[in-house]
Amino acid sequence: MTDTEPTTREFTELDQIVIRFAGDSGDGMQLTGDQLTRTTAIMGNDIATFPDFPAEIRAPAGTIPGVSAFQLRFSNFDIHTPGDDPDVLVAMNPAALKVHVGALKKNGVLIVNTASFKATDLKKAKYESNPLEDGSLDGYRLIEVDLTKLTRETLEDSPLDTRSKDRCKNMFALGILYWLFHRDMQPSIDAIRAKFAKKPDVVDANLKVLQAGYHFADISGIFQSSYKVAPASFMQPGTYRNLMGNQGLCLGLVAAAKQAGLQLMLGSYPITPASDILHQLSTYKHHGVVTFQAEDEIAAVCAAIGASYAGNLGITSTSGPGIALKSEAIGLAVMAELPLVVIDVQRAGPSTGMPTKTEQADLLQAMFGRNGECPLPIVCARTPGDAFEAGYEAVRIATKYMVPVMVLSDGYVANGSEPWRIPDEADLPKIEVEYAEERTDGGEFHPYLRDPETLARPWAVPGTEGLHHRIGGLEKADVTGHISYDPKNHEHMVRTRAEKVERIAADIPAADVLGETSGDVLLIGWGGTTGAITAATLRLQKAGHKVSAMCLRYLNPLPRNVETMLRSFKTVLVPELNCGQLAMLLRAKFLVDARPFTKVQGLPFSSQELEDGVMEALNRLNANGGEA
Amino acid sequence: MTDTEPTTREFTELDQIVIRFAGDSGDGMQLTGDQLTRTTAIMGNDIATFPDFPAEIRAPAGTIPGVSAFQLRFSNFDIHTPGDDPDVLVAMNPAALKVHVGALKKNGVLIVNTASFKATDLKKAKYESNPLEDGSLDGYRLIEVDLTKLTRETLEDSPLDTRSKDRCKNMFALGILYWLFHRDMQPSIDAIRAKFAKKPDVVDANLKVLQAGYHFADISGIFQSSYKVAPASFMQPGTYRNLMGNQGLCLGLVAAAKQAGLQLMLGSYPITPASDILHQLSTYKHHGVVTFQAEDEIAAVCAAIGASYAGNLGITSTSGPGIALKSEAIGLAVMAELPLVVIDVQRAGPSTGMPTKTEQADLLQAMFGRNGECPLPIVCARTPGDAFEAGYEAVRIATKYMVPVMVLSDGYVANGSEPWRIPDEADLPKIEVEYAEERTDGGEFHPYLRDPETLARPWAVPGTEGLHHRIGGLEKADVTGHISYDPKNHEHMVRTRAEKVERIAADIPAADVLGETSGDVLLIGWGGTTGAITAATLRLQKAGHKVSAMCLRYLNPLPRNVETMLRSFKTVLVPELNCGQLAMLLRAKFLVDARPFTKVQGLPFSSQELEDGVMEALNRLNANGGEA
Amino acid sequence: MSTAESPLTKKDFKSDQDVRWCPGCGDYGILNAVQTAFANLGKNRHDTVIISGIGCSSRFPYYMETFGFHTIHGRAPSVATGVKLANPELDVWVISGDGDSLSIGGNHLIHTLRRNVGLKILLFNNRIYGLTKGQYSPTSEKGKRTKSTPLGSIDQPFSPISLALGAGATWVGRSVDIFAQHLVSMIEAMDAHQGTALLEIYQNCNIFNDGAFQGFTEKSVRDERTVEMRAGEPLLFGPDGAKKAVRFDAGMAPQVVTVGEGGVAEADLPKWDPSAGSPAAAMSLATAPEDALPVPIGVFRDVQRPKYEDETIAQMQQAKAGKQESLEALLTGSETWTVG
Amino acid sequence: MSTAESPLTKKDFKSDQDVRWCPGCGDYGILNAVQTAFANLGKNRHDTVIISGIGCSSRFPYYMETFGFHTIHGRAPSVATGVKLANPELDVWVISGDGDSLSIGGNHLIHTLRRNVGLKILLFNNRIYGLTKGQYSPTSEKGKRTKSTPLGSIDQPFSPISLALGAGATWVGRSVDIFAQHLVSMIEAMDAHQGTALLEIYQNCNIFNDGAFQGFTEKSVRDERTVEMRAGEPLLFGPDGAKKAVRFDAGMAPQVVTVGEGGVAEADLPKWDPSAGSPAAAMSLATAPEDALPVPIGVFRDVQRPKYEDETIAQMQQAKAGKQESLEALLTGSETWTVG
Ligand SMILES: Cc1ncc(C[n+]2csc(CCOP(=O)(O)OP(=O)(O)O)c2C)c(N)n1
Ligand SMILES: Cc1ncc(C[n+]2csc(CCOP(=O)(O)OP(=O)(O)O)c2C)c(N)n1
Ligand code: SF4
Ligand code: SF4
Ligand SMILES: [Mg+2]
Ligand SMILES: [Mg+2]
Repeated sequence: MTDTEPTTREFTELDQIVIRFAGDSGDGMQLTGDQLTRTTAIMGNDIATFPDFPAEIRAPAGTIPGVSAFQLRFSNFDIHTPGDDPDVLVAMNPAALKVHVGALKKNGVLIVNTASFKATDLKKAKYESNPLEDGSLDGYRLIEVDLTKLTRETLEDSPLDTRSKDRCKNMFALGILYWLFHRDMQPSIDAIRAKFAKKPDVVDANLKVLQAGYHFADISGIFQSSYKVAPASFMQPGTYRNLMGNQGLCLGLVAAAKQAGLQLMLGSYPITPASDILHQLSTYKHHGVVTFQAEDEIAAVCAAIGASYAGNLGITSTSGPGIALKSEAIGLAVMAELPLVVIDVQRAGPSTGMPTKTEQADLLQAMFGRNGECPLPIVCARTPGDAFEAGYEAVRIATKYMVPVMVLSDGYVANGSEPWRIPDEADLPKIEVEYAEERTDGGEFHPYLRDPETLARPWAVPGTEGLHHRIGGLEKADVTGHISYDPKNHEHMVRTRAEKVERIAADIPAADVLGETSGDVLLIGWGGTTGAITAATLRLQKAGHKVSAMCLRYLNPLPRNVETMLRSFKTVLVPELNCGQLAMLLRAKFLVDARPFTKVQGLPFSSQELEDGVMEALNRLNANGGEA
Repeated sequence: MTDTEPTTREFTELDQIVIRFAGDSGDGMQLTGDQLTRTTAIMGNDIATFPDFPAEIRAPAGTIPGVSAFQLRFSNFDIHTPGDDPDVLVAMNPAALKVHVGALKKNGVLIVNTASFKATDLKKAKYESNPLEDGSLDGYRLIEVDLTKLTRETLEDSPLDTRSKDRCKNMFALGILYWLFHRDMQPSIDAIRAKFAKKPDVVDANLKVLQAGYHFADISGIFQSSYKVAPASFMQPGTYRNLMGNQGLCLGLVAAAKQAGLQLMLGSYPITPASDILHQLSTYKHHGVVTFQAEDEIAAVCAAIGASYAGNLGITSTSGPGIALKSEAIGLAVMAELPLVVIDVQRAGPSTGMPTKTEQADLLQAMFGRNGECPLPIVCARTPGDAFEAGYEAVRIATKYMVPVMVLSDGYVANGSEPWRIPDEADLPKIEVEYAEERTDGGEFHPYLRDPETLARPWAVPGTEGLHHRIGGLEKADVTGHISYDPKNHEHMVRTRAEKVERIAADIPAADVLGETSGDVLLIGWGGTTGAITAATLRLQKAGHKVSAMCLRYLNPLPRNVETMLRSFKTVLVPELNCGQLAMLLRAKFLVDARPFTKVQGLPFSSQELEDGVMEALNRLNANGGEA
Repeated sequence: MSTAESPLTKKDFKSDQDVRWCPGCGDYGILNAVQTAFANLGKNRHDTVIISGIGCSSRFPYYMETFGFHTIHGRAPSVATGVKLANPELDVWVISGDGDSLSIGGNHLIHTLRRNVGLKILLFNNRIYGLTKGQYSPTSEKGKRTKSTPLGSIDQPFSPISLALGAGATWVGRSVDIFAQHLVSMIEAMDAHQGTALLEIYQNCNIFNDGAFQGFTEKSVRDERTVEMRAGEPLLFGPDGAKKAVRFDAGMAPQVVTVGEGGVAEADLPKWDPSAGSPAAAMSLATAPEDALPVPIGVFRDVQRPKYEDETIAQMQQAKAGKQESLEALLTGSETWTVG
Repeated sequence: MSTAESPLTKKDFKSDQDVRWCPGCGDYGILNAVQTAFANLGKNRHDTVIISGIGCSSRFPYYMETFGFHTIHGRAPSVATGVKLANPELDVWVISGDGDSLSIGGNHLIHTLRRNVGLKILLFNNRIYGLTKGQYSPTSEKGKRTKSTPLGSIDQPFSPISLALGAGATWVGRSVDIFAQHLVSMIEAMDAHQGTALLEIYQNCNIFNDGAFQGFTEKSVRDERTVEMRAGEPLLFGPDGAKKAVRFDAGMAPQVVTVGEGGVAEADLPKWDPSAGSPAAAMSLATAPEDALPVPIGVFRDVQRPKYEDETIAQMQQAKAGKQESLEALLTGSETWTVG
């Protein structure tokens, strides 16, 4: 605890709080949110975050398109989403206010920086009148603070120039919140010290302003009460850290590679929201990770294929447009039967779409976006922490079955964060990789002689004596691997490649079921909607409805319990951030009337939207006398 | 008639004949087949051909992988496939014999070139003993001719070198067949004269050998009888030509562009089996066709998009691997809502696969192989002649709805041929294209203001005063076309782009139904399997079975009568040269148990295979007391 | 190309869209220069088409009151080639970044250059990926630490100029975002060229690669550290009066000499010839080490070759002149038969 | 690289697969030269990896008794780069055609060259697309009539050498399929190079582009029409005794002179220096018109730069030396808290 902890303070005890910061791209909202998140995580609350980036290009300061936001929800119980509507909104300028005030809960706390409510500011946000004065904010607990002025005053003696000083104003707001929610400032203080280690003036300024904000809140009496949220008690014992999705994926990949004894080689080309995977893995060189920023996505995946061919674990990461470009080469990996992990951090499409927004519309591309019959296993990341396991599993499957594996993540999972119980190294599943052994008998080596159980071919790495052989993208005879145009062999190989993928179904767990295994409504989803589906289902169950949920991590092949579950509910709803892609697969495969429940807005579901959807389905059921 | 017509000749009258030529890639089998086809077409028979190319690289002479074959079926009645098993097989060497003799009908005529049955030749074909001597050909009417020797003798006085002389031996075989089947030699004589116009020695040699073959057959008495097939009588009155699939597609595109008053611009990159589209269109410069051989598939489709943007009809042609590469750019065309025709002449995949073999495994790639929700209309070519209409329709839809249209053809349709009734220009459907008009009022132009009926946006061509505007791959606000990250707008635009494609269903004909509109078994197929499905269905109907067929030209959206038909049969079988792609779409959309009936061998269905499949289904039905 | 009623001013080329680059970004200066040059050149709005790929720079078309197409990453030259082939009359400009045109789009760029399509390409070289927030690019210097190279880049950068020369470019130039007048003059010069003209523009990304070019573009060092190539003139440079010059040694490498020293007379200096028979001298300048020699700006190469679109059209005209064929005749082909 | 017990012979590098090129194809000679050179160089089979794209030439790996990967069209350099990054010890050769590496694969080629990955690239240039049966390629001469250019090509061809120089290649050479000895010597020379070595091999496609190089490779004209570049020697050529030479004029363009005529003494001729500071002279030769000057064969350029894979590994080693971290520590990160 720091010296800023006041001796006494009125407080209200709460179960949870949802805070949203909104400001200009340049206002440091993501950074501020990140600080509060770390602190809160370390204090033992359950957390969930949702950073909402503006378009990837800078908008003019103060305008609507330039608004950047960050939402944090923390609690003393198990939460699954960053919450729908915030209790507290910090609006750094009129544009931020305009975009976000609609979401603020009735009677919620609204902190605004009055310094940026001048006429020109209002005009940039296209406000006709000043909302601070026209009564339009009457339903909220409005706290007006001139952050800019207070910050400048605090930094009167600082050697920084005015622009740099003004940049510290987000720290003032943070200080206020730290007081308001009884947060420990030490982690942030440490973080700021580390971050600006080479610029002591900046460190000083930030810390001064942070503490000034804290004292201001303490002394000014602008708040009637402060709030406390006790640490979460439900959490499994263990050591926790805060984890973002892209980070989780990277750790999963590295952990799996280490367990398998493989060098990891990433071939990648930057693209939002996948770039952080490249960034992160490039800081792991000391773990024997090789990263290669290629000239384009095609070179990136091809280099990864080359690395896998040479005995590394080849990985390639991108977003939807990059997958489109890589699809021909992925076909080569399917044909060559090489292990490969292909990561698609989905964003809103089609085409360039809305690069900073989330979506789940690449599932069918992942399934079918290649020429010919070209099946591959698909896993997805459901939450930031689950991304670790998705990455880990992808490596396990790719190396065991000698097959490229697609990992679907999305912008929401990738940039969101949650507390993650650090696994014990010993608890990580074993991954046993064996290269084909050298042979000196001079006999012909058979690169397509398969393991009878997995149908995997041997991983015959160049440099191994006696294993020289030729492979490629032409159809090849089974066993020998020679080029073959034989009709029956082609049919055999096409079916064998499909069968190899199908057999993985026996090697993955049944999908987790939330609730009873039969009932009125089954919600079946995948990937980033898991949090919202879980939250909605729990609430509906509490309200006594016969609703269960199943959130898939394995999309191809599907877990073995999917079919029974689909047939055990009167209505099956498939919530997806697309036009109904998983629903289509389920309908085709099982001839079950799985109904798409979709949203395509570049935004995650709120759990309320899902609850409403289920209630509608229940009402329909009731109206029909219990029949779907 | 030429002077070679003998005065009297024994003959047998037949309804149809199936002839297969097989030889080394260098033996000119495709050329020989082509000559016989043209002649036969001109003589008024119905015809269907199936060229079966070897792997696209030259195999060593005389080996199995180097065998090239060509099948021609001609008849006096309406035929739909090149036939399953040939009546006559011409085998130029042991390898050709080995590969094809199995298909020859019992008691069929087998003509072999004895010159190439030396010990070394047999070894290359991996024959243990000489089939001409070991009795293994006893079930056939074996005709042994030393084509090489006879050809050399014929050309004793020719100034050509021996290699060039030997190349003429296929003409000797052709001459024999011309006698055997009472074909007129004049068209071939003319064709040879035209083809080698600049090499009079070659013309002389070829014609001499052709006639020598004819006389040899006439005089040698190697045949007990000759055969006559009367001209087809069922054919609709009109002027006919022989048409190959790639050619038909090109003519359809050019005809449509001319009807629409548009310049056609093809951006393409060579790839088997689509290259001939590039070749053919590049000979149409005098029709105002621009062809651009780009550095790769991506540049090819992008140039076509640029051309469409500038007011041309942009077209791009490729095969499956090229579609994979183009998928990102096709997404741009969907987003920019520009007309474009994308042609996929499918070949056996995945990856490089078997480039010279046919397959239908790109349907799902065409539907879903792009990032995000990115729907587009799909039409397919069912027969060589139908390719004309597929091309024509693609242009009509693309320009009317401002949307990229995918045309699926395949190697079988592309290289096959059939008689085609030349349409009257006046009978071609009108295609009315209007560019947005110039405006001088200085007002803002709205590039996404839609036609209320088609939902098409205006085609606003650069160079038109007052229409300057900006478009691109980012999500855009409806009407204005400005960049928009608004969640509701995104949902609206995603749904609108889908709706635009859906509305086309009202603008295409109901699918043709072959047979009754209800019954026991419905065969529903698409593209190149149409011939085999039609033939099998007609035979089954003749045999009294309640079988109907529906062969789709429009795959997205589906014609309006598909659903009713699916629901009106006890069993629905979906024959496809893939693992069940159309079946998947039908199942998902209609929740009907449409059963895949698939073959993935790089070969078309024989109608017998389909008949067998249907009979099995019918037997199952009967066993179940008439219930599916 | 039809002409507008009254000549347009620079302002007439500004669109109503808010310009969304970071304050201080070099892109503003380039936008300004283009608008100025377009007004100077008497262009109109409806015949002008600006085509870009993806990147900060590639947002350019939105800010120009002309036709604009913001395409996909790296493919602008291909789309633009299609536009030119469809309508050679249009005045087509391509806007691209160092990542867009040299990384993912490198192939399209070099093929466009060899074909000599009548496109004007502005390559905004900030030696960084701006839009994706700061990874190194194919022009980033070795050792550069970026988000994707935390231990420093190990890639040898391209010289866009040398690459273009190697591809057979007919017009290649270089300018700098803050050399406003020079930049406008280069844009005007490339406009006059028949065929592909590639202008590399050093552009400061003050967020992710601030000061990348400051070592030779800052006022105080500019005269000492840059040399302007002017056709027919020796390669003189140096702050007022200090008559330094670049010439070539026996190995064809550039070297700096001082006029009047060591027997170097101005008259003996080679005159710069961007239209020389061989691109060797341009290549020599393009590959000179940036830190050891003054950085050349101006026109490296300017030679004549037929434009691709002209040859396309000429071939079509010739074909049309050689063969008139009705649609009916085309559909009919050469061998037919009649039934009924 | 481990060494084989006994040195392998040329025959040991022949695989048991039937060679499937057209009889008379230039590819046979190249296959032969590679097998000869590999035996001469004492290579073994299991450390040797041959990676190709798609084309007639790209079937090459099947005929070599080594590791081989026949990848997809244009991408062989990228796959090969991955192999090298995964295991720098492997001896990696890339086989490609003019279409494969200059058309669809142009970008990967130039990026590989600039990075200087330790790959040996054999570019079979037959100035045509062989496998797809005869369309023009990026090296086909203007005016060429092919299946896709029935009225003649209008594209200016690339010089692969000049393109490579523009991309910053460290070793660039040229040989001819039928110059057996020269070809073997070039393959041996490039093997010794540290970094990317690109050898352009003129290869006759006797089916679709027969005689493409006959104008300067046929025995009768060979001496008159080619000039061999030898390091440290003047560029002499000409049939026995006719001492002609290539030197450079004031504009750096190559010109032909006769030694002893017009005051040209052999001693005054410039000595060829493939390792010169500037690539300008190599560029000058690479862009000289083929019909007006003798065609240069041999090594255009040979300079030293660190290999990409070495730098990658060095960086990794340095990182490892600088920071040891257990997997547990990595997973744990810097900020944790404990529950329970
Ligand atoms: C296919 C594809 N890959 C990657 C991206 C992500 N991306 C957008 S712009 C860019 C590079 C930008 O760098 P540059 O071209 O130098 O432009 P700048 O932003 O620096 O102006 C990248 C990698 C994309 N949009 N599309
Ligand atoms: C993605 C893709 N596009 C096109 C092709 C078709 N294709 C195969 S090889 C080739 C060009 C061959 O020319 P080149 O590289 O010069 O090799 P060559 O056959 O002349 O040796 C083409 C266009 C393909 N296989 N894959
Ligand atoms: S990131 Fe750099 S290049 Fe992009 S707008 Fe900002 S300053 Fe300009
Ligand atoms: S087509 Fe040409 S390059 Fe290909 S194998 Fe035949 S001769 Fe050689
Ligand atoms: Mg850049
Ligand atoms: Mg070639």
